[in-house]
Amino acid sequence: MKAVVPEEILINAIAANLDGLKHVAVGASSPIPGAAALLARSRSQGRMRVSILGSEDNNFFSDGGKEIFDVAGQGRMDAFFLSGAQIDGKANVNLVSVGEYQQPKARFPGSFGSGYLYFVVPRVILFRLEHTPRTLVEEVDFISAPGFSDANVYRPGGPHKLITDRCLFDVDKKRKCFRLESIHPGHSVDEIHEQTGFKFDLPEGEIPETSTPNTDILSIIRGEVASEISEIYPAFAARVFGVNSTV
Amino acid sequence: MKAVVPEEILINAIAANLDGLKHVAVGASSPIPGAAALLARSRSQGRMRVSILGSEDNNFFSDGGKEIFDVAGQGRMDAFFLSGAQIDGKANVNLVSVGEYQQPKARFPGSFGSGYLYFVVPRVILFRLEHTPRTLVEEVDFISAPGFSDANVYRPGGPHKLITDRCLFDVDKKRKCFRLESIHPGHSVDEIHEQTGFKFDLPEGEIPETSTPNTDILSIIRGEVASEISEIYPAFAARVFGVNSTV
Amino acid sequence: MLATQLTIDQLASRIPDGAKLALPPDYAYCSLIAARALMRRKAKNLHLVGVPSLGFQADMLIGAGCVDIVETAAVTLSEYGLAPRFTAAIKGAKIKMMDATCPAIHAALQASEKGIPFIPLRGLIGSDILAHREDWKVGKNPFAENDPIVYLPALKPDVALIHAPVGDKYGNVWVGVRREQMLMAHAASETFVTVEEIVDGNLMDDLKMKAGTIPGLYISGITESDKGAWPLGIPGGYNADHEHLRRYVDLAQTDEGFQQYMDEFITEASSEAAE
Amino acid sequence: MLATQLTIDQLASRIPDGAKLALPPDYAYCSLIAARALMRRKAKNLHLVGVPSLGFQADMLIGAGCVDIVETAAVTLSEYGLAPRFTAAIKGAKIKMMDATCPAIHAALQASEKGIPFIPLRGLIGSDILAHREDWKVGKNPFAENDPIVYLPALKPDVALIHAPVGDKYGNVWVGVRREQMLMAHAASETFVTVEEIVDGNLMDDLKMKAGTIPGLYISGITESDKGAWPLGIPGGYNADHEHLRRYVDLAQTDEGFQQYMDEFITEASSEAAE
Repeated sequence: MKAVVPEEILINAIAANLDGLKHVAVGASSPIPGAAALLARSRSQGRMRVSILGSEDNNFFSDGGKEIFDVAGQGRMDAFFLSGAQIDGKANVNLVSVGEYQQPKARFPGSFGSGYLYFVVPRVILFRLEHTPRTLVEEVDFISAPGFSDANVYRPGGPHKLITDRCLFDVDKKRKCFRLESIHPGHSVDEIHEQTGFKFDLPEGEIPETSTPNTDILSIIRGEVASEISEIYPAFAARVFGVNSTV
Repeated sequence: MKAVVPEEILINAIAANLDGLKHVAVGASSPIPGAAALLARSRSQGRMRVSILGSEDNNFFSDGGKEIFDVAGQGRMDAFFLSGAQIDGKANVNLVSVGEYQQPKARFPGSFGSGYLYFVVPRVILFRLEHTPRTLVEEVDFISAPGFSDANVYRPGGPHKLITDRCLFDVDKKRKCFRLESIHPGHSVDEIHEQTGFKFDLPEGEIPETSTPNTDILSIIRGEVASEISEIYPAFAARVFGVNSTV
Repeated sequence: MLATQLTIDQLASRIPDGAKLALPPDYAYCSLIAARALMRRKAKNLHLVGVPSLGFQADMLIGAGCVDIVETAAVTLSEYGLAPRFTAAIKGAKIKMMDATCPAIHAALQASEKGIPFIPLRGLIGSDILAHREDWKVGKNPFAENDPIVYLPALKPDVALIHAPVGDKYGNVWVGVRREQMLMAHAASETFVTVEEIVDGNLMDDLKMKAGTIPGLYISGITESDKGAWPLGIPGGYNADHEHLRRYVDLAQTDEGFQQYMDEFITEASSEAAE
Repeated sequence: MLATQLTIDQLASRIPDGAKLALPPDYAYCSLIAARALMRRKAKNLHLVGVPSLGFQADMLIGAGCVDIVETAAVTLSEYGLAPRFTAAIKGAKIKMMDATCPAIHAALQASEKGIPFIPLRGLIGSDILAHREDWKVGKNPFAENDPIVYLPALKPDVALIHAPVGDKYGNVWVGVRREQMLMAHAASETFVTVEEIVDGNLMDDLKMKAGTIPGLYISGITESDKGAWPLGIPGGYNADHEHLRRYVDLAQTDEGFQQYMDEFITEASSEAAE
């Protein structure tokens, strides 16, 4: 069997956080979260729905752009993925700009639905492949969506995990901070300290390595999931799985 | 030419209050207002729309039951018709019940959209064929929609005329009451005083008779309008115009 | 993901006693077959919500003793006159009435659809509709001075019960322009639907059909029910059974007559019960 | 009632300088042909509203100097990267930015659609989106204790500009599931639309089509424009012209390059101008 690639470890780790859910939504341009959602769906015995936002073809909605947000507001969306140009130690997410807001040094597309979905979707999984002090910062320059809220603010949703190309963080909702959960194979805690701009907690005892998918899971990822994801993200599927889309 | 019938006088009198408008909406089961709207549309040179509410076939909406009310709220409905089991001298309309609300002596279907449309549609034409002290009362038992509002209440709409089988009343928005405008042929001011449960103002000078449609208008009513209305209200068209629906 | 297909009696058993049950008006798609199944199982204490009005379906459920509360802009049998069992129940103070106005029902359902706790609405101030609705409030428009406006709390039915011409095995249900039924499904916790026909394929694959289709996501259970709206009709399908409806209205003028109608068309083991 | 049919330049002339102009996202139906006509007539001081995001159309209008204010949840060219003229304008503080979040745009448009002066929305509290929106307020939920919630004022565009696969001579326009375009038409004071084809008959006569059709009531003017979305594509129709879009993004990295693109594809008398 071909060696496990880092993408497969991420897919496996994310899918473990989706099992048992009824509806997982994935933003556009998110092949790894998308593959993870498809993996979780594959083993849900027909009990999980996956929707892809911002895509004309891969969604099952019929009431216009508002429906996916209405669905989330109704409590019918269990998990969603959020990235950020910057993410800070209080799980704040910045999708807007670096520097002064009215005349920024860098400007990104914008907050999209984050300022809402982060509040109402129970499991928001933060996902950032570039794990550096530039992206994981002490304090974001602009809060598109805050990680935590005061007790009187309606907030059924919020951050559930933060996953990067180096490690997986758990979220401590009481202390309102991240705690290192596992380190991906080939990476070290020293490297993570060095590359993270914010302070984070460590687990008690030894820090586990992020699981490598077993052969059963690998065969689902490389078979069914790779095939399905290649219809949405052909370049990704070709690069990671060597699968060519039939579309 | 066949003699003018009372329905034709009503149709003519109502239509005179619709000329120049862009969108006139008619409730279900309203053949005379419907015919009046079609007459006004016929001479609008293609500038007026008429929609029939509560009818599957005769409306051009596509966003479900809410759309007609949204349209009114947007200011895109210029005139609407309202009836009442009771109408009082302050133009209050009752579509709900007579007697105690929780255990009434008489119960009618309910307020439908009146509690909203009366506030936002600029020309609401009150229409009640039974002109008696039982229907035109001093004070309604239940206000489905009030005739007038305090100055601070958002109220771009309200009563424009009250037309019955005996006469036409104008509305005095300052004095918040009705003023007799004209008496239909064959009726008298004494009869109207006797049959009206509320006090109303009289015009200065002689009280005019409600106009009889001229031959041009009559030919439109009996031709084009009769034909169109027969598709919606075949029994009405057959009785009044002797027209048989082709449907 | 496949839909849960139910028999009509299973469907009725999934609508619990005491449920806040949203129903469409007669001129939309009404599931009379499900209403009969609810009467057969002697459903109790229902809180009916008319979207925005109610008709034959509600009158029968009220007559059968299934209903405690009626929240609606109207109960009407249109050309058949006043709804006899509703009128009798109201005059006898047997049901609690919550009068509304059509756009208030739509708006309050939209609040649930959006997951917002309330929505403002123009109109209503000075009406006795508002005076009798203790659950509605008059508040301020925060963007203007001295501009009172009605605040409606979100209206969240426990169950929406609708009918439609076609569905598919994924629970997708085409309602076309009768989108108040889509709003009901979005707003309610659960939606049960009867359809004339469960067709092959996926309604969402046809872009024209998709525009008028409620996604299976919202549908808790679906029952294939040929002529499921009878004795009402369905727009674009079959006409109402006017003779039957006239007979119902005649019988339902009295308690005894309504009981006779029940015995003949509802209580007795019918072919429906065997489905 | 017949619709007002316009040439593309007439349509552009009906969108006044300074208008609050609502535009759909790139993945919906965008009227790039109308955007080019706006650039040709040197429209000024536009306030763009993305429903809920903006793309190539907005980037071009910004680059051409037509825009003062951008109100949107995002400006994105998706796989083509950052929007170059938008980014340059923002860094140079040439446009006023009003950042939003997608559901806030939809909800505020729904408020205009309903004729209500405001609508509440969950989320946003504690964000810098809210901190920078002086037109939004935090208020109370009148139905609960100590439950702050954001109040959004109704968002009423002066003009909605959309594209669609088909329209008819009555101004009815089919948008299918792209119902944010219907919301835009309901919410805006005026709506102008370009369609690939004006078909015979009335779209409202087909119950399947009617479910996805904006009624002519809302449409101020319509222009038949074959390939009117080009260089974008339309879902279910033709694909985006990827080579052209790539070339645009390359050129638009600099002022000079953008000017070259304008000279070649927009300013010069083109076959469009003769329509």
